[in-house]
Amino acid sequence: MRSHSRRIASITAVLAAGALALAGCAKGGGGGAPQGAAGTTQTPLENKAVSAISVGTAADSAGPAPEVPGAKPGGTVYMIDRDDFSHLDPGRIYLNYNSSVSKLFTRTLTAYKHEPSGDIKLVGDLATDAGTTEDGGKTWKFTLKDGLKWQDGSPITSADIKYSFERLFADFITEGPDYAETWLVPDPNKPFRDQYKGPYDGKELDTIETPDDKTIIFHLNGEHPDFNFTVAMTGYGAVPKAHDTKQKYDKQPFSSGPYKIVSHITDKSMDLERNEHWDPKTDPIRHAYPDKFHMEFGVQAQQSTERFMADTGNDKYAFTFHNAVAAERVQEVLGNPELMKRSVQGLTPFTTFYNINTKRITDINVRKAIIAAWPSKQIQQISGGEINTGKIATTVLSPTVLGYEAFDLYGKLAKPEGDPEEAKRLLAQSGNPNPTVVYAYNQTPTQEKITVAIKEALTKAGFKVVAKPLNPTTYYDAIGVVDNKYDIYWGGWAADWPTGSTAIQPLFDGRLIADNASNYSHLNVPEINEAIDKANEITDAAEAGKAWAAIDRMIMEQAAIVPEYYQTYFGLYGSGLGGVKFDPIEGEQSALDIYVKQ
Amino acid sequence: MTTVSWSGEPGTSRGPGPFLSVRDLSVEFSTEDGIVHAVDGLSFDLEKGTTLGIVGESGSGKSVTNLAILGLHDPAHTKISGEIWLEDQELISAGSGTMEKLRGNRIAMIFQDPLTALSPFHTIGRQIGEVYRKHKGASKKEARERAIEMLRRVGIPQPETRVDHYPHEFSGGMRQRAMIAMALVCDPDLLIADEPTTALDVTVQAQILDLLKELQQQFGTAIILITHDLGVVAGTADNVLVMYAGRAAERGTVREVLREPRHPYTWGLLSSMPRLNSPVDVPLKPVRGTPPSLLNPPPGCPFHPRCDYAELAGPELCFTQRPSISPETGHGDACYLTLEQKRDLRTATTEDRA
Amino acid sequence: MTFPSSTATDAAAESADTAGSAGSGTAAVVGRSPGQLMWRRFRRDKTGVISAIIVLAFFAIALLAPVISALYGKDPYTTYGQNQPGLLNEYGYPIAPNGGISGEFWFGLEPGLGRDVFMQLVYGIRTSLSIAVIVTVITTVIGVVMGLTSGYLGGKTDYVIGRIIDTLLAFPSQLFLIVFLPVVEAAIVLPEEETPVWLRYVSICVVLTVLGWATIARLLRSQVLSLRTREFVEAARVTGASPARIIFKELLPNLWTPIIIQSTLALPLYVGSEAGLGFLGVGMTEPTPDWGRMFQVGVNVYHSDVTYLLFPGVSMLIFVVAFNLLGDSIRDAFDPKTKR
Amino acid sequence: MTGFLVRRVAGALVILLIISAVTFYLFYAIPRDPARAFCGKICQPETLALIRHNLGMDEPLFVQYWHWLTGIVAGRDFVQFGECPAPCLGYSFATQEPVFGAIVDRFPVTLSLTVGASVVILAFGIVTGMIAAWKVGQPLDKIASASSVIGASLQIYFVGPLLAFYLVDTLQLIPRPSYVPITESPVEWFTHLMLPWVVLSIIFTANYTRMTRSQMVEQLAEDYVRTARAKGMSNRTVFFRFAWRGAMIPIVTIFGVDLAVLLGGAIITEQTFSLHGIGELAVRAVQNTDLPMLLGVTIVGATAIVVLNIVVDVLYAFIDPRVRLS
Repeated sequence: MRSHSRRIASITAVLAAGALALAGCAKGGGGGAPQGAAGTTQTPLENKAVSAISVGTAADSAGPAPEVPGAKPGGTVYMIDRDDFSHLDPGRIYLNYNSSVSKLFTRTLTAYKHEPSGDIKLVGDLATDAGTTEDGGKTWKFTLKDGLKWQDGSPITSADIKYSFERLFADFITEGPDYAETWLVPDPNKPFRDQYKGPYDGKELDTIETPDDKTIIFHLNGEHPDFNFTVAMTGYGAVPKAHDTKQKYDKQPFSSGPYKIVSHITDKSMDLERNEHWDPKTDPIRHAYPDKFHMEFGVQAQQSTERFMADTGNDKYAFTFHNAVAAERVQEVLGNPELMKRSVQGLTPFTTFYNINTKRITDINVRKAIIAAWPSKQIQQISGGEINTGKIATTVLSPTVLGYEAFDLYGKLAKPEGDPEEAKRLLAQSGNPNPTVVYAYNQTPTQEKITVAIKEALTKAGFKVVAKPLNPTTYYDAIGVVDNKYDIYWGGWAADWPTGSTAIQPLFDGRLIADNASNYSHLNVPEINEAIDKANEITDAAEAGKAWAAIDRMIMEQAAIVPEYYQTYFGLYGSGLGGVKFDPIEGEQSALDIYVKQ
Repeated sequence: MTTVSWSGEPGTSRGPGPFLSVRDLSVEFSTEDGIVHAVDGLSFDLEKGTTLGIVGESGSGKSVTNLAILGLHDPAHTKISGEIWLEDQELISAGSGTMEKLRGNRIAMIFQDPLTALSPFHTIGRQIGEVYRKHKGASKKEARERAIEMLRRVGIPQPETRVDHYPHEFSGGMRQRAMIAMALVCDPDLLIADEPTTALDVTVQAQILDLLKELQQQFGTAIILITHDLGVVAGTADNVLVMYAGRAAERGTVREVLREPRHPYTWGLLSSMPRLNSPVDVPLKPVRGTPPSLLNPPPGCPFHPRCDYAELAGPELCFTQRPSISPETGHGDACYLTLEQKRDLRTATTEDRA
Repeated sequence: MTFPSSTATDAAAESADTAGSAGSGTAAVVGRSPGQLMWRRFRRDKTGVISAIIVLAFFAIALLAPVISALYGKDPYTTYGQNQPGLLNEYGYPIAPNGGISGEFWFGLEPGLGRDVFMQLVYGIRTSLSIAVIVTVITTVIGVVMGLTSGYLGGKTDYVIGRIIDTLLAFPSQLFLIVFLPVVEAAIVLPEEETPVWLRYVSICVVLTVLGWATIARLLRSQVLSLRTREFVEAARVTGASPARIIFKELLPNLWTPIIIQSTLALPLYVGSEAGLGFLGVGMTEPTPDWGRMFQVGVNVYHSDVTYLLFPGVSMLIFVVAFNLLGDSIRDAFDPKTKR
Repeated sequence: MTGFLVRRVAGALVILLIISAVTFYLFYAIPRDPARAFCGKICQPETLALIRHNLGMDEPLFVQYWHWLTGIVAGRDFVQFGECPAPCLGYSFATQEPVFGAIVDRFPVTLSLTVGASVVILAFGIVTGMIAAWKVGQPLDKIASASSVIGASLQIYFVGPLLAFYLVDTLQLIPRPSYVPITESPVEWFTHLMLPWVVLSIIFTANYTRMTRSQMVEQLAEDYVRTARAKGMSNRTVFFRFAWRGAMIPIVTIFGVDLAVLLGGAIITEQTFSLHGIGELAVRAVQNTDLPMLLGVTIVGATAIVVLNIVVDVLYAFIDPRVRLS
């Protein structure tokens, strides 16, 4: 996720929708242990992997979902958040926020099941299991469950699923992930739209095979052992051919899940009602206790925090997907045990970091000096402390990614306020004790202040700092240029699914450097590129995890980024609700187990 | 018919006397720079059916006097003393309710500039009618008919349509006629006309003055005509009061004052006035100097700084003491020069000019 | 048949006389210049004098900021709270009550960066006031020039300027302000250069000026239109005076009162606008001390640290009230007719 | 009257054309690529090019502007969003909804806010101003004048949060500001908008108090008022029937000018209280560099101001018979 911290994203409200859309969704893995009622003191979130992620069995995939103790059906649940869902057409969804709500009405082939233990299992959602492959990931077979129905009662067939993938090639579906599209055409190195133009002119995609109404077989153009994780992305959710309204579908998707949209006024409200044709027996992850959802948008974090604190009227029955406790109210909330009982806390899959442009700062000692001098502690303090930001990071991978290993190459945890002496020593080695660095930043109030601290810390170490404010709406455009003139700039990322490949490859594969691509540090080290290729071919999840952790270390040795945080989420909900849980996959509150206390 | 007299004791109720009697009237304004003595011990009388012309330069107190009669001064900044009797009603001590009932009903006023003096937001008919409604309790319809009648009477053509027009749709003369119609709508006993013709061109002036005269004859209204134009007085008024620095300088009938002016100031006024029968190449002689400051009036006769003859009355008299008007009735003036001195000087100047 | 006596202002003096306020009537008599009169009236106005002292004090503080800083021993840039442990807690809020007010930090500490609030406030006055003054002066000059030109020349020029004014006044300026600033800078500054502080300063001035001059121009235009037909201007024209002479000698002297009144009205508005920009996040950038940015922080932290919102809030209220009162007094002094 | 309207409307159209062109060119001058917003996290260059084409952004700027203009009259068809019926102001880059629909949707909120605030401003401002003028120099006048000076010096972003904090959170006197459609519940509509109305009107009310007072004082010194008094009209009649009419003329004029400022104030107010009005839409559009939305809001805002100014001019003619609409 490319939002620096929720504080910036939610409070100053300056992130471009573009940036939000870009931010991608949080298909990270691992379970930052949800910490419901943490009492008055903050429970520290350890820098350790909690990655009991596994692929579930067919039994795990069978419905219904295990009962939530004390939960009863009925009532209306309210949801308040800053933004309306930018997309509801599954094909156009990348953002975690859109995914969270889509789970209520869009089902996917596979999905993540949260065990009471905190473990996470990839299970079949529409499919009977998490998919099978017998050739190392080149051919994938899924079988649909019995009793699956659309909101009009018609059955969900394998043809519908095939169609859902085909329509992703249409010219208007550009916002979602394109892994599957790239893998389903004959040549992965050519633009996929040149090879197939979508179903609207009557042509079918022959790499997807539907031998009967229940079976669907994908023939990929390469080995992708984690393709079953890929199809868990909401971007690959089901869309019925008979009710595909093309562009209009984005506002009124046709439900395959427990709820259907009865009204959606953009930017204002959305109302969901029960979809009577949804059968809980087919669904291993959804409960659908409330009769209705009423969602209200345009509520800034400041206001939602105030409303949760006041806990009056319908706000008692309200939760929020995304809005965190406003940074300026955190202190108050932490000091109030009653409120803490209604809080949700956890580690999200998002990591943030400062990219060091390795194309411009070619001297590794200078890069190391930047890391050494970095005022991590001060930045955290300015942004509202750990609970508002996250744990100070020392690695590329997040603890939520399968295989994460904790290490701290530059002793940042020992001296989080920066070590100017060490930095000076490193600079002396580089031969230029006073290098000039251009720090480009998103011009938001918090970032401006952080810049003050960064400038001070780097100057102390002997750097000459040029601070370059960038318009928040064009920030990513500016730093996305390969030949940009900046040396250090902030960024953030989350893996699309909880393996190292989507956490590391897009950011540090030197062969992917291009304008607007996400290798912002422009790191191009042949050994790392090779290691990435090897890791991608490992079919055993644990082995692959180890390989990615090793690459993590290689990258940190190159000093290509200054890791900032493993982001945390800290939110509130109303006193009248139960079953509000933290979803470590999306990094925000989950609606699936919610019920109205009666 | 004597207009100006000293009859009557202040504060006592009066038997039959003049219709309007102003007694020892003083008006002071407090301003940021000090007290302004706008009117200082002024007295005069006015009989029914006659016209009194009050003449003087700007700031001589003529308008202030008449606003005092109507009670239109700003009470917060004005101090008034003396008495004003309208028949048996004392006006200075009268309550605001009484004054409201008198204004527009028994006493009416016409202002100098009919454009600014008429409300631009209401029709002429309404402005006339509302006076009638207020004082006579007439209905809207009656008031409108009365307004049309009044407009017709003051010589406005097609009054039935004009009644619904706004002031800005009237010409200057017509506006003043409308103003007069408004003033006379309740048949007032006293009409105060403050420079009613100054803003109008000469031919219209004459028409308006004729109209006033004609209406006076019809209704027997008493008129106070304020002007700085002696010509207007000559043609219209019965009696004249010349004011200088808030005091009466000279009073008498029109004939007396214009034929035999006594006060040097009146001479000045007359000599600055062109005459039809005098040769055109004789220059007009304005009164030299400027009017005195009413904040710090000069000691002695207020006119002495502008008077050519101040020494004639003695070395100090004019410079230290204020002359009062004498004789107390009839043609009188406030000057220390003897009647002989005045007559000689007057003859000399008149011959000069002739 | 009239008296050719005294002055041309006869009618005016007479009406002032009759209206019961002999102010202007006597003025001519005593023979003071309008300036002296204004000064006399102003001195007598206690509110005005007190307000003037307060306003001058603000200006003095702005000018003497470095001296105050030296005496006080702190500056607005050092992040005391971050450098000295024990001042800010882990969330960045001052540990001491009331926003960390102490003998050492008179007005407390800024949450987050831990800078000295008193110094921020003192130096912030500099930014706010200087921008407001500059913008007021420039808008007034442009407004006067445009208004005069438009009103005096009339015809096509008037039409064109009039439409420009209409357009500007129809523009939702608040929006424009937010959007225009980043655009201006993106257009001027090269990517690798640090945007100089003066550029933001200039951009703010430019944007406020572009949107500000129309009001005063419109006012002056109508004033000039009514003056243009007055006798003395006609007279000057008939006697062959050059347009420059008519504008500078005949028109301008009569416009000083509306110009001064308008600019005293405008200045506090610009102080507010400048702070508003800071509040919306497009004002002066860090680390330049700025009231608007203090507001922005204050509004965000007031639940935990209301002191920080109150200092700029109350300071600004005092200044704007004082300036508005001063403006009223100046207006009264110029134009006693509308006395309060 | 008809001639006047035709000419004013024509003039207004020209102004709107200028504003739209300036805004269009200006906002498009921002060095950014809106297409990026429609591209996934990992964005292929081909996809980006496709999106640019879908959005019509591969054409020269003046062609884009022309398309935008014709869209208002004839509607457009976007690949990225589908059909956009006339009057089409394009689709939001951020929410992908038709700009026109979004504005129409938000319109009641801003209308309620500004109309309500206008009523407060005019009613309260004029009444207190008249009281002050009626009691010139007396304590009531001084209180009104003093509080109006302070009111005029306040800022929305200072008063808004403070009032909300004390009245809503601490004392819980009034409900939290939000928008309830008047058709749904007039009472709730009223109570929920009370605070925003008050906050938005504080500054303006103070100005109108001051203005009304000084205008009344000025009018009371006018000749025609003196005439009215000379006619025997009571003080009340003079005050309310005569002076009031004259005082209203400059106030109506200033109000016409203030509408633009009021709209600006509505932006901050909506932002402060999280009301989903056009102002909030605008701020979000700015934050998202949502060009079509920005353009749409700017044009609608400008149209509102221009139209209201025409209305004010017509109103002016009703109040002041000297003004003729020709």
